[in-house]
Amino acid sequence: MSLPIYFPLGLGALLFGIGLWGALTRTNAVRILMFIEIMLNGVNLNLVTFNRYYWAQTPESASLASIFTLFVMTVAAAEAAVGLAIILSISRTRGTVEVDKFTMLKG
Amino acid sequence: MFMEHALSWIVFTPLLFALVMLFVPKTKEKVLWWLAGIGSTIPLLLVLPLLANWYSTPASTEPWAEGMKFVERILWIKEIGVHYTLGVDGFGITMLALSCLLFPLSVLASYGYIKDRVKDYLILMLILMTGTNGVFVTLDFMLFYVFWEIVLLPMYFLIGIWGGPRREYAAIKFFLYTLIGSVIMLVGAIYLYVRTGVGTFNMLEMARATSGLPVDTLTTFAFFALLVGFAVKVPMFPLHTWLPDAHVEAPTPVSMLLAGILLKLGSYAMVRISHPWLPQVAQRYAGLLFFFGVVAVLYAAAAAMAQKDFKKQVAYSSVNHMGFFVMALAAASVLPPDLGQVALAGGYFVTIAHGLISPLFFFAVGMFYERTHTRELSKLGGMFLTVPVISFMTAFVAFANLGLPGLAGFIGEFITLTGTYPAFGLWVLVAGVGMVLTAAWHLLTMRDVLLGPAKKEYEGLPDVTWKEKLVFAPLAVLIVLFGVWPAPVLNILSQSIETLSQVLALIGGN
Amino acid sequence: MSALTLLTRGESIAFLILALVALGSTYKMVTSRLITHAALFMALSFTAVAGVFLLLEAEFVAAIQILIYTGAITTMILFAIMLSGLAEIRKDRETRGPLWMKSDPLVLVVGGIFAAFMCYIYAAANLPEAITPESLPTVKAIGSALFTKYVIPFEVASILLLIAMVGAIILTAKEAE
Amino acid sequence: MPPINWTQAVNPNYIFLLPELIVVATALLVMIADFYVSQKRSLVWVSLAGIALALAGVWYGATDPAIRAAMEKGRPLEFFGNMMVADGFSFFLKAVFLGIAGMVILFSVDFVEKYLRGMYLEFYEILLASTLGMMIMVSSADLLNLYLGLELTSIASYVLAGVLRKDPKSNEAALKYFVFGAVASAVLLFGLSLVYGVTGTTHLGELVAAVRALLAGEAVGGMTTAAVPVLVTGMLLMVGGLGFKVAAVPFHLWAPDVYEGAPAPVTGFFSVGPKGAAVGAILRIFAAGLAVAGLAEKWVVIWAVLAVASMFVGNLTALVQTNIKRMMAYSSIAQAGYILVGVVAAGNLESALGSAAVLYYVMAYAITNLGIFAIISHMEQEGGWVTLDDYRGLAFRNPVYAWALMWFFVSLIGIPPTVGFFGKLFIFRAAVDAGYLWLAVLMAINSVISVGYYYNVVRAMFLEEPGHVSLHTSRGSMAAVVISCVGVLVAG
Amino acid sequence: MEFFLDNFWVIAALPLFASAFIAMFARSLRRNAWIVGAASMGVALLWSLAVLVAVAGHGEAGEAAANYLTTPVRHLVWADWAPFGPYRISLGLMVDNLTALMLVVVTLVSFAVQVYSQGYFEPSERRFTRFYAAINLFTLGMLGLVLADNLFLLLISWEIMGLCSYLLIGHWYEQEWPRYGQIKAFLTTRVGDIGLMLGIWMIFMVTRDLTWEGLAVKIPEAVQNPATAAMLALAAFFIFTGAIGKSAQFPLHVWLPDAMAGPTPGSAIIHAATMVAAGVYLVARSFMIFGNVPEWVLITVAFVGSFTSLFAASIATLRHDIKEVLAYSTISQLGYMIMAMGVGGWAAGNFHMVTHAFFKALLFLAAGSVIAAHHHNQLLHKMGGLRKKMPVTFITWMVGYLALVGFPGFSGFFSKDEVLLAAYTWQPEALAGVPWVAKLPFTMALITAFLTAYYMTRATYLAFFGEPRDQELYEHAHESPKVMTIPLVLLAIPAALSGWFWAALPYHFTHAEWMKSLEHFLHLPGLEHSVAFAQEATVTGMATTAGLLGIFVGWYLYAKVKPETRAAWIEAAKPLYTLIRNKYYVDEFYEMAIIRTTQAAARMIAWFDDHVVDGLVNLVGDIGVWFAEASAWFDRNVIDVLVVMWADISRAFGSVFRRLSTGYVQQYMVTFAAAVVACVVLFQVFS
Repeated sequence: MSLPIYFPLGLGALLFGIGLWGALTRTNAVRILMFIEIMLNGVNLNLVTFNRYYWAQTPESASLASIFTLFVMTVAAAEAAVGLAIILSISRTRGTVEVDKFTMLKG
Repeated sequence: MFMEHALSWIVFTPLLFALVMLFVPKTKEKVLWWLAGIGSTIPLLLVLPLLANWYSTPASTEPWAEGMKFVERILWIKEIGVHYTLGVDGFGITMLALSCLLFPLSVLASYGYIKDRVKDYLILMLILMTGTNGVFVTLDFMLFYVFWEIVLLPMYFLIGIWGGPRREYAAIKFFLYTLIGSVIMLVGAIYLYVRTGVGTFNMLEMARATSGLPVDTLTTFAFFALLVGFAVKVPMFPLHTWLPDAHVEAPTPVSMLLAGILLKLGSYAMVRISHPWLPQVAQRYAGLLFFFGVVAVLYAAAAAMAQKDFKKQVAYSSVNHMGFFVMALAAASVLPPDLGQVALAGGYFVTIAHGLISPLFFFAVGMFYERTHTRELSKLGGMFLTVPVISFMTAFVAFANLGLPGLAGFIGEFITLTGTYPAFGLWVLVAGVGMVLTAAWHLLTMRDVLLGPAKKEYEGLPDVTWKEKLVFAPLAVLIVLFGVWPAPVLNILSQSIETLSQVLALIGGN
Repeated sequence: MSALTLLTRGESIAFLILALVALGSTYKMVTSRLITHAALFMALSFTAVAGVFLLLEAEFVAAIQILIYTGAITTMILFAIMLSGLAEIRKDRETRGPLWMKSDPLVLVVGGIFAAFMCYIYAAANLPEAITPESLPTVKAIGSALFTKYVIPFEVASILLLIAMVGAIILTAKEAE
Repeated sequence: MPPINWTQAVNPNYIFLLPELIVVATALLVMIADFYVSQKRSLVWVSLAGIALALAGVWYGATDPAIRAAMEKGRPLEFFGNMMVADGFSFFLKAVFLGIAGMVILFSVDFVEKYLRGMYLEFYEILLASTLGMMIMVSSADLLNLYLGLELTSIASYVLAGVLRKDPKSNEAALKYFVFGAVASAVLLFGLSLVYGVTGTTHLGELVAAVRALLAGEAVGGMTTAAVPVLVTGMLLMVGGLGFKVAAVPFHLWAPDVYEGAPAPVTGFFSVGPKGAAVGAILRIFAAGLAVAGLAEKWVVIWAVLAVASMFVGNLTALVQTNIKRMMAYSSIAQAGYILVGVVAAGNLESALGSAAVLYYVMAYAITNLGIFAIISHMEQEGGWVTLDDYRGLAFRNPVYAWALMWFFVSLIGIPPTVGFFGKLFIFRAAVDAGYLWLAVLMAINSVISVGYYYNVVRAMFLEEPGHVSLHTSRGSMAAVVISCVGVLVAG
Repeated sequence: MEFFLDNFWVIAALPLFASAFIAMFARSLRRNAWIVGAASMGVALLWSLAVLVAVAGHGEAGEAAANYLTTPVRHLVWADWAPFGPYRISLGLMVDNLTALMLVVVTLVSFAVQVYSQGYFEPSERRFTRFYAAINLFTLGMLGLVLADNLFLLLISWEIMGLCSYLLIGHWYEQEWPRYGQIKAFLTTRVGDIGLMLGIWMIFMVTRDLTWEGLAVKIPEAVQNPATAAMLALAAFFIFTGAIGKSAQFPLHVWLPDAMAGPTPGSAIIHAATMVAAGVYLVARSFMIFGNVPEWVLITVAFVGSFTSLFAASIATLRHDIKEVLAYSTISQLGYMIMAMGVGGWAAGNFHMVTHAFFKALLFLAAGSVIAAHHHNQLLHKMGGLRKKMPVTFITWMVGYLALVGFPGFSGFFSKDEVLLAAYTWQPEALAGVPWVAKLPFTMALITAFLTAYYMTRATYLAFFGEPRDQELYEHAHESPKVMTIPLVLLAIPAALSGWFWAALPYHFTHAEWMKSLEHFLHLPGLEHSVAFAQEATVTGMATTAGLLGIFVGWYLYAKVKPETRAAWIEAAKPLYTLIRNKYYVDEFYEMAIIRTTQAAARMIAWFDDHVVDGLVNLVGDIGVWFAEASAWFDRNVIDVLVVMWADISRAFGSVFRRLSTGYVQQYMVTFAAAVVACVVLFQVFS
């Protein structure tokens, strides 16, 4: 593989970082959810990259990252489903999805 | 059955009664009082045969109970070597007997005094009794700690619910002080346990292992951790401030117990744990300990003098007397065993005498308070003309407390200083000044409260009742008896004192 | 191998293009005002990353990336937005907190800093050259592993999805009056 | 590519999996029964029976001769493609989690009837799923499996937090929990990817071998010792993710809000269940997976700092709370600190006491805290009484609850003869044994600080006049309270 | 007789029984308590006499148990009384010559007082039984003191007496003065007690023993070592401070005048005859310590004693209260005894203690009789001419008076003579270079003898002679009932005659074995004296002269000089000498000069006493109170505040941490992320 490993790893970190910062600063709950998906995407990229570059010696180990990624995606989907359900539920009672409006609980 | 497990019965009978009382409806106060009275008296009846058979019972030679009598042992927590081990030596049995004596009296003193939430009160009282008795008989540190802490909560509630106007403050102060002390103590003990790798929490086996440790930062830490835990209870000089508050707010019977037994938990623990475990460290810091003791004597006497509240004065006098014990212990750490025994015997006798006298003193204060509803010295006066018998009792106990020869208070203090002088020389004069001040405030207080012309507002107050006489008599008899004939107590103590003095002098034994 | 030759390799060029697409679309996620637009850009970003997966010879992953992310999740989000009328426009700038934190390019800067930091660590770790894989994850191998060695995670994942479903129902279902 | 006989590698042992299977079966049974049973309340019994069966399954598995023999040899068996491990650790925690679930079911009966209109199906199913996730978490031998268990727990928890969909507080709690949790799990996952990248494996046993080799200077599949910083970075990111789960300071901020907003039975569950599972995971990953000399020293420092911060911040902040649930949240943060002291002790590889102490403490904490929450949730359901003011004079209104609450506080403070005391005792001993005397001292100081806020409640209950009418008891919560009370004593 | 000797403990048991009996049955006994007390004390008195005779029959206290201790004739030991480790404090009673003599003295005085008191107290007296219980308890204490075979039991008895003194002074506690006096007495003696205890501790440290017999063996050994000798000297000094307190020596004498606030019979026994003499007895008994240790201790004793005697006597010259005169006189006479001990006149000191007990008790009781007859007026200048109204009282008073001033033939003459002789012949080695210093005690004692005669004459004259000054009081005065006069007579006999035992007449004239000369009877082994007749004659002459001179001066000033003139003299003497010089009679001029000087000195000393000594005591008291308040303040404001502050700080921290929880979930996440990143970065930096 001639592509230096720093490229995909860097992209993964970049996606993760952008996702993280986005999740920290954007206030729309749905958008935060999307940024979380981006973060997970960065993780997936990391996993696959490492696997492809160093740990694909046996069929068993070669498939590990793919399977891991599959599960991460499954989890992401489930998270998205539940997250969206929560967001819907709160938008019904509060009429908004901006997370900085939700400060009923504090102190 | 009973004699083999006599100690267990003594410890747990009150708890059993408390459990039974849980299921008695709270409206049946009479039944509750009877149950509490019986439950607290049975241990007394059980402890008497132990005293009677004391000399005929051979001491155990097992390593886990060497020198102890009436031992019991059951495995409890295997992983860390905790056994349910009971046994008493001279130190333990005297305190146990004291506790068993004071509790029934205290229940009796409560009768008619405590009027609301009687059920809660009595149950707590019995649980407290289990705790204190347990502390005095257990030979395993963990078990000791369990009982030690059992004491804490009932006391907190007894002060916090039935106490005076500032009861909450006093109760939580008591609770916090003792709790801080005890958790630190626990850490210290665990440290020693781990460091020696002895694999058991048996006090005697621990002592054998820990007394060989070098004096370094960590053993010093451990020693002071233990000591602080006990010193809070004693209470030793800088850690004493919870005591006056607790006493002032506590109801009379609880004050009796607090002064009579709770403080003795600390002194007992010192002779049982902190000092035998780390005599080498104790020796290094004996001067400091002595300083605290002697300062307590002077300081508490002076502080008592300045109080305007009768009960607070008496509370400070507890600090004062326990200071003698601390001095004795410090002296025994630096003296050769023969003189050390003198100091120890004196110091321990002080605690016993104080255990008899101070409850009575608090009871006397309580009798006045019940009638006049005040404890302010300036408001009392001329009581000898109003309630002569009670006043006589008060005068009696005041003289006992200030250390009048012929009553139990004197011998201990005198012998303590006899033993302390060789160790610390003329510094004992500070304690001497404290004794003068003690005498001074007792006399001034008696002048203010008992003497002088009768006050109009107190005319026609009822004099002593039968209940009060019943509470008063046993203690007064013992005060006089041990005042003119201390040998029964001292003989029971002698073997333990000899052993301890040798340990403290770092000689032989272990 | 000089940097230039590296960059001019086919793989690298492809990667850079894909990465730029991914980054660009992610950035548009940040800047677009309409949340639906953001969702679409997210799909684009996912697709670009799927391309990277292909570059890394992980066909299976690339496929499910397209299927699950680009397909399922994006669709779900869009559905949710549409169904609940959440697609209102709102400038994030108007919200609470220090304004500079909300600035759009800062997202790139922070991401860049994070990536640089990670790359610094990777570089410090002196990651070795790639080892030529002896086998590649085939769908067959993955499938058989999934039902043998990874059967437990697989089952757990299934329960996870079931619970997500039930949970979503609980949280969103109208009261059965 | 030569054909590989995967089945040989898998070694299924369903006896070991019995509890999980029973829990799944119960969850499904509840779901199905919901359609056919009109008396919904009976589902409580179904769930409880399932949990009892599962507990029996745990016992059955733990006494299985093969599993026992392997445990005694010190090399516990691993099943299902080395995904699951059968050791005492997992059996113990599984039993604890099942107990937690049972208790929560018991004292949430009223809650479900009153607020969820008898939605036994969903509530219990999700609760059971969350429990299942916890069980998976602690019996995983593989990070992948562990992650999935963690996510199962988390997602079920998000749902549980928001289960009162008409209640804005509950919604808000769910949202906060979800957002924070999702980010944290992403961070955890990123750390996991780095660990995988350096060691090439997600299996804990292999991970240990790889790390040991790396530290010893041997190459692992091309990786050298130089790659350790990456490993450490991954480890730290995992600390963040797991720290969130146990609510350790400074990753704790979600906890008070979520605990306050979520309905009380759920809060009770949160305070012991997912936290306990996370502790299990921490022990699995760190004390088993990364317990390598040279590395252990590093993560020990981190956990020690977190432990100290958690203890102090938790206890001090709890002092100024007036909402009981929020107070208990801070209390549980502090308790997490105590637990982490045990984790730190487990980091000393020569001293073998840390893990056991932590396990015992988790159990002790679970028993005690569930008792407390049984009472808190009962109070909440009776009249929404959640502030200190509402607890005034409880001793007069309902003495049993008041004394029980008092008793639990005693246990949390760590006063004998309660289970909490022995929990603390074991942690003390482990910490001292591992050479962390100062941690033990700080912990002791903190347990005294904690008296401050428990005292506020006790004072309100016992020393102040009642502000509300008397309180009815319900069978469910009473049963839970009694079980806890007895448990606190007997286990001690 | 041997039976009584064998069971000598009965003597101590009787008052114990009486005290307990009276206390227990106070309500039913009421006024009859005196019968119980007097009866038991009567038996005790007879028993003591029998013991004394039996002891005397055992012959001269020749064979020494050791240095400075006579062999006890009988010794009862309760060995296992208080085992303190290897050392046992035994409770032992013993009888030797000194003890036997003291037993008689104590029981006799006590018996007399108990009979007398029945008449003394008004029928309306409320606390009659209390008085009797206390007196009997006191007698027990005093008997215990003289019977004790060790320092510890002595200390216990000592303190019991202190308690009784306290109780009796405060008998009329409704009034201010008794309440003040009782506390002052108890505390001042307590200060001395601490010294005594300290001495005991030091001695125990050196010898590990507290019994007289043990000490007599061990102290001479211990003083061989200079270091221990120094310590023992210090111990002896501290023991002496106990004696200073109890025997009201300078500077701790201030309590005794105020102790007069109690009923007079109580004063008679406690503050005149017995308890205050306990200090002297202590020094006498523990002479094996004083005699063996370096000499400076005894020199101190001698000077303290002699100075006190002079000091107190001079004050007594100007007192107006009859009891106060007697009180200062007591102090002065105690000073004599102490001085006698210091100068080595062991037997003389003890002898004076015995005679003094008789005549001073007599004087007090007679004064009490006067006071009772005078409606409790105690002021001399309201009395006068009482001899006609109260003949028995007057005669007995006169016996006591003559004994006190040392009129030849009366007991005081012999004992005072012996004391002065001992002081005269005193030649301590340490003071060999300055012989005049060694003569100082004697000089002071001689002046005291003069002053004593003077003030006693003055008091006697003012009370019994001349014209009544307060007619109304005089009219009501009457002789006391028999129950009071009989004890007076009973005491008057030994007060007059007991001195003759010393004079060795029985010995020299009869050679009777049953009663040796008291000098030999009280011989202390190891302390040898040989006195030349010339010396004896000189001293006797000087002392007698001084006494007679005092009598004369007193008589002259008060009987011959008109009161107005006297007042004028005093007035005149006040501003300037010149006016006095211009007086007509020269000898009167001398006399006047002496009075003036004496008065000035007395005033000065009184001022010193009132301001400096009392002031010092008050200052100490003030410091005590201040310190007490300071420590209470410290408790309240520092220690408590620390606790509270700690709680506040905790809460403050809690509030700060609480602010972190703002409710904005993204801020939480920022914290979270920042913490994670910080961890990572820090680790990269530091590892």
